[in-house]
Amino acid sequence: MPSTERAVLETEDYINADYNIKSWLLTTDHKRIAVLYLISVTLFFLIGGLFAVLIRLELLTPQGDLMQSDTYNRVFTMHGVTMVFFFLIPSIPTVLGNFLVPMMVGARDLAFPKVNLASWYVFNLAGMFTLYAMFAGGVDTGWTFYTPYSTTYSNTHVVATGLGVFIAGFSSIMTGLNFIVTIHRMRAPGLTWFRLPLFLWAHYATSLVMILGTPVIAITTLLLAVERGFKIGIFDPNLGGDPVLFQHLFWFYSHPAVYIMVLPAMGVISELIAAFARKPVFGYKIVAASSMSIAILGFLVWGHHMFVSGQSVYAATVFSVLSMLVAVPSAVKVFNWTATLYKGSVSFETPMLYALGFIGLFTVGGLTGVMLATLGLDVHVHDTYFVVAHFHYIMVGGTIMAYLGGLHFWWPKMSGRLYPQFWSRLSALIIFVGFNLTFFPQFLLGYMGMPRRYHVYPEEFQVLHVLSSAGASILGVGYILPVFYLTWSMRYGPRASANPWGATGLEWQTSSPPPTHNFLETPVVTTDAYHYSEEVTVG
Amino acid sequence: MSKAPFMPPQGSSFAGQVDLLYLFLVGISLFFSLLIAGLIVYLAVRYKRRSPRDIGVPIHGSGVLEIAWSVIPLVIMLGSFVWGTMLFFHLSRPPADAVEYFAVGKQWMWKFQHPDGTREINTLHLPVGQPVKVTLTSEDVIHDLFVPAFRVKMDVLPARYSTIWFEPVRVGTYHLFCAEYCGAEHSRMGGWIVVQEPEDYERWLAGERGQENRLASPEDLFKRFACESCHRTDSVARAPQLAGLFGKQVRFKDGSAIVADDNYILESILKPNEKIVAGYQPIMPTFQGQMSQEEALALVRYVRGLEAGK
Amino acid sequence: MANPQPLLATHFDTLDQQRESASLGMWVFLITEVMFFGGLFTAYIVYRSRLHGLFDYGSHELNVTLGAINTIVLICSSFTMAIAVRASQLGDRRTLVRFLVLTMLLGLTFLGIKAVEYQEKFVHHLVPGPHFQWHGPQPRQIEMFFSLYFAMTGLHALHMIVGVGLILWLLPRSAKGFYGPDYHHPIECFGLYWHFVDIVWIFLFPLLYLLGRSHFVG
Amino acid sequence: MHISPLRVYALVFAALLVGTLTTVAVAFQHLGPFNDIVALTIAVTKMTLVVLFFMHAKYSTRLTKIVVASGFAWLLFLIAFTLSDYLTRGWLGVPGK
Repeated sequence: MPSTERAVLETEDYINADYNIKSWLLTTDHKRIAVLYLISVTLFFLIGGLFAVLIRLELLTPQGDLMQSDTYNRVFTMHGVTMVFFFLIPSIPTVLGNFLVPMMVGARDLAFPKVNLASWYVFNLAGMFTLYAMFAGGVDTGWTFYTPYSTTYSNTHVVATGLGVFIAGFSSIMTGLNFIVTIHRMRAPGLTWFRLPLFLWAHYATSLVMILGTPVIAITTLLLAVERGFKIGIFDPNLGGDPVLFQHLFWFYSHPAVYIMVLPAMGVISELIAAFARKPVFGYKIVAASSMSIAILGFLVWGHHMFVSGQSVYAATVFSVLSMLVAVPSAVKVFNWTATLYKGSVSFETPMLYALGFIGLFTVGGLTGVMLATLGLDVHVHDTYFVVAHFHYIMVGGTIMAYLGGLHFWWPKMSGRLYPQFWSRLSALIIFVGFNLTFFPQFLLGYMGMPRRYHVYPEEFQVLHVLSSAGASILGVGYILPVFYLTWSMRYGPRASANPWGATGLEWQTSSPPPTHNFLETPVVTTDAYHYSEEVTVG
Repeated sequence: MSKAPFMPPQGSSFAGQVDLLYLFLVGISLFFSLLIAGLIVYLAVRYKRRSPRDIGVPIHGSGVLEIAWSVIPLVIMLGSFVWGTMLFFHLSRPPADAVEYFAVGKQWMWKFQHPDGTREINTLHLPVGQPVKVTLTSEDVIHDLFVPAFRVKMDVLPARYSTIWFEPVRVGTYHLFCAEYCGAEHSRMGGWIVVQEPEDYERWLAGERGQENRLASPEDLFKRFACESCHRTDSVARAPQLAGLFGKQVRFKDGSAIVADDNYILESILKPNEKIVAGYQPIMPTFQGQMSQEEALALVRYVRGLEAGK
Repeated sequence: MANPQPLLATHFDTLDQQRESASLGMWVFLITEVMFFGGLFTAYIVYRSRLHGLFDYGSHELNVTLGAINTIVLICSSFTMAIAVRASQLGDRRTLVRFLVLTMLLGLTFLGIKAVEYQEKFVHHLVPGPHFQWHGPQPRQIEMFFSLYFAMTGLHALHMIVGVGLILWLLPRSAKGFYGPDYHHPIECFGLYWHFVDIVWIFLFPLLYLLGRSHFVG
Repeated sequence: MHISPLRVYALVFAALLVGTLTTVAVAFQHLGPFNDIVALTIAVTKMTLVVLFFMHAKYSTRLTKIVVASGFAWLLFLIAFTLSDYLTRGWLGVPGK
């Protein structure tokens, strides 16, 4: 790049480089695409959250008095579809990943910038399908779309939602493909694989799952839509099909999908713990290897969602023992994060609060996952609130806590502004308290036999439901606060320096917000990932 | 103990074993959660940053610790896996002396059928102390028979049989739920299992027998559908022998073979040409849609009962 | 007349890096296609294993000769495509254009034969849906065979159509001499895509047309 | 970047044609279960030829080879584990017998 052009970039950054709307909507700058995703993903989070509030309000009373049963069925289905496919799967990879992967490898952009922009438009197109289905009357099959209810008996907008999920899959594939090629082919000189930040290892592993799993849900939802549209039987037993085959194909993707949700979160947590303990992550190579083994083993365990579905007991046994194996890398990561704090220099800014919260809640989520993988116990607790509590501990206690932690950690880099530590720490604590009050009672409800997707339940469950709904209102407050102070910080927040936290990583070696091409010269990496030393300038 | 806090009553013989496994795993989870939470709080406070510029000691890891905290969790998990799998196989194999009941899930109600043909909707009366095997099927979507007090649950699939078994050990009335989402009234598709002393059960059954809602006996069903016109015991029969068929190996025209079980018999009634027995022609008409689920179930049970040579 | 745009995109450092990234990106995309067709193959294999012999009646209905011809047509098109890619690597503009056209013609022949087969099924009322008629055993299962048949071959034909469309987009650019030793990865990546579509048919043909044939031979 | 001689392409092309004709011929012989195995082996060999020579996997980086191998491995995971359920359903024996 000719030197004259480089001089101009001194004061310019990717935000003020161009202000008109066209430059944003047709950008191929990975940082701008990350901001566009931030807007879309937050919109879907609020929609999904609205449905969650409706569910918790309805469950305050044993009778179904707030809404009819088929309204409730649509509300919990749309809560599931919106949250899983339009918030949890895209959030960390498309917002934090898109912004940081090129910077962390020292590149100017992702390998295929135009494909990256296309993935945002494809994501929004998918969102349109799902929003159309919502406004036109909703879908009531549950986010799992089990047949034959979804193919024959439901008269709601299953085809529109199915196509929405089908198209959202392509956005996920495009992101995964971009990350894999970028991490393989565009690393800065000196940046060997074992000098990569663990954030990149986690996103590399996630991209493998996106690439190898998403096409199967694409073909499954396509077959579902075709079967529903043309009344031909692939999954419908009356037409010769087999509903358990749908479950196999669905869960082949949907279990690895939970690792698409949690692996990026683990990558964020490794960065936060290292940054706020100011020392390398304990057992770097082990933590990196465990991300990879979770991605690979994650594909061999889907049968534990189907232990009581009529699946053969021998296949169930195989899936159960493999599910125990896949739990080991997650346990190893938790121990390594905890060990990182030993002899560290720990500070408690907001991102660290989210990180510490994540480790605690993810541990509970992981251990209850092992309980569910134990065959003898799963027969009793399958499809009860025990399962609901388990996956909310992983998805909300894990992924959303890490997403917020990562957002608060890299916000100064993305917006060039600092946000108020008091309000952000307060909202982190509110979220932690509200979360536990919402979902811990659901473990007890689950074992007592409260089935999933019920809005009319026996009186003896009401006390715990009221506790859970109370917790949900606290959680709601906790989630709204960041929207205010982060937006406020974009205009009024104090300007952030290149490295406000004193962290390591190439993204902290360029200005905040970074210039359009990230680095004035391509950085050369000479040290390991988390190489802290005395002269690191702070603040 | 009648009922532990936050746990359903132990209504069946293996409920206690499931609870024991549950408490063991809750204990393990509590231990590790408190261990991690305690370590985090202690380490974070103990190694709090003293001055803004100081950094942590660059420790990179320790092989011994890594091996320890991957092998120990694996061993514990494999232990719970073995325990869980043994319990699961115990739950999957009904004892030979189990009395067979039938349950048919239909959008948003349960239809039960006692061994003597008495039928009930959404409620099932059972004698205490008698192992019960329930053969389940569905007439439309996937349902799931879930009795928390007995710790049993099994999906109920259309066009297929699945079975659960339990032995009620305590008199009482227990919740029955549908645990697989099945449409609008999924929340209301439940009912009660009423476990009574054997005498009360017999008295209740006698009272029920008075009413007319009994099913035609399997023998005259066998005649009404003219099964006996082909499936005769003499040698000139144009259809395979049914006596002693159940549990025997059946060889098909295309060389494959299976063990005749409920599913095969039901399939042969509703979809006869799916598997043609070696040495016979596909002449059997299909009975799909001509008989109700209950009649098909009764015929399957009748064929199963036919001993060789009778 | 060389390629008007700069050969090297701004975010790459060297031509090699750009070509390797494109090639890796294409291979990873093909893996998603493998898993996309994989779902359908799984469904077909599961049903074939469960319904012993019934699917043989369905396969028996398919026209083996047309299927074999189609396989040979696709193998020829793979051959011509390989030569086209080689020509683009050498910068031999005339051979590249000629063999791209040949590949396209073979692709269209395949689609033509496919259309004939579909028309045959339509006439014999073997298209799943309300008009489906089958007098042999188990019409439900045979209709399911044809649902899978149309799903798999239809999805494959769709990929052929996209392939032919891409050739139409590549032809003028090849004719203008855009592709040479330094910049030919668009042709190379399209070649990978085309060979993949041929591989899918290499598996579709035996699985759909040939399994169970021997049961009908006297 | 590897440029293969035309001779290689011609040989592979011939092999593919022979493969096709063989698999069609074999399909009409009475080989019982071997029919399916032979058809599958021929298909896999044809695929390997196309991947190695036409798609240049043989001459490309180790990474490309791993990508190709992992793709087909995952397809086998999907098929094998799904079939493991269907093929072992009857093993539990007849309930109650």
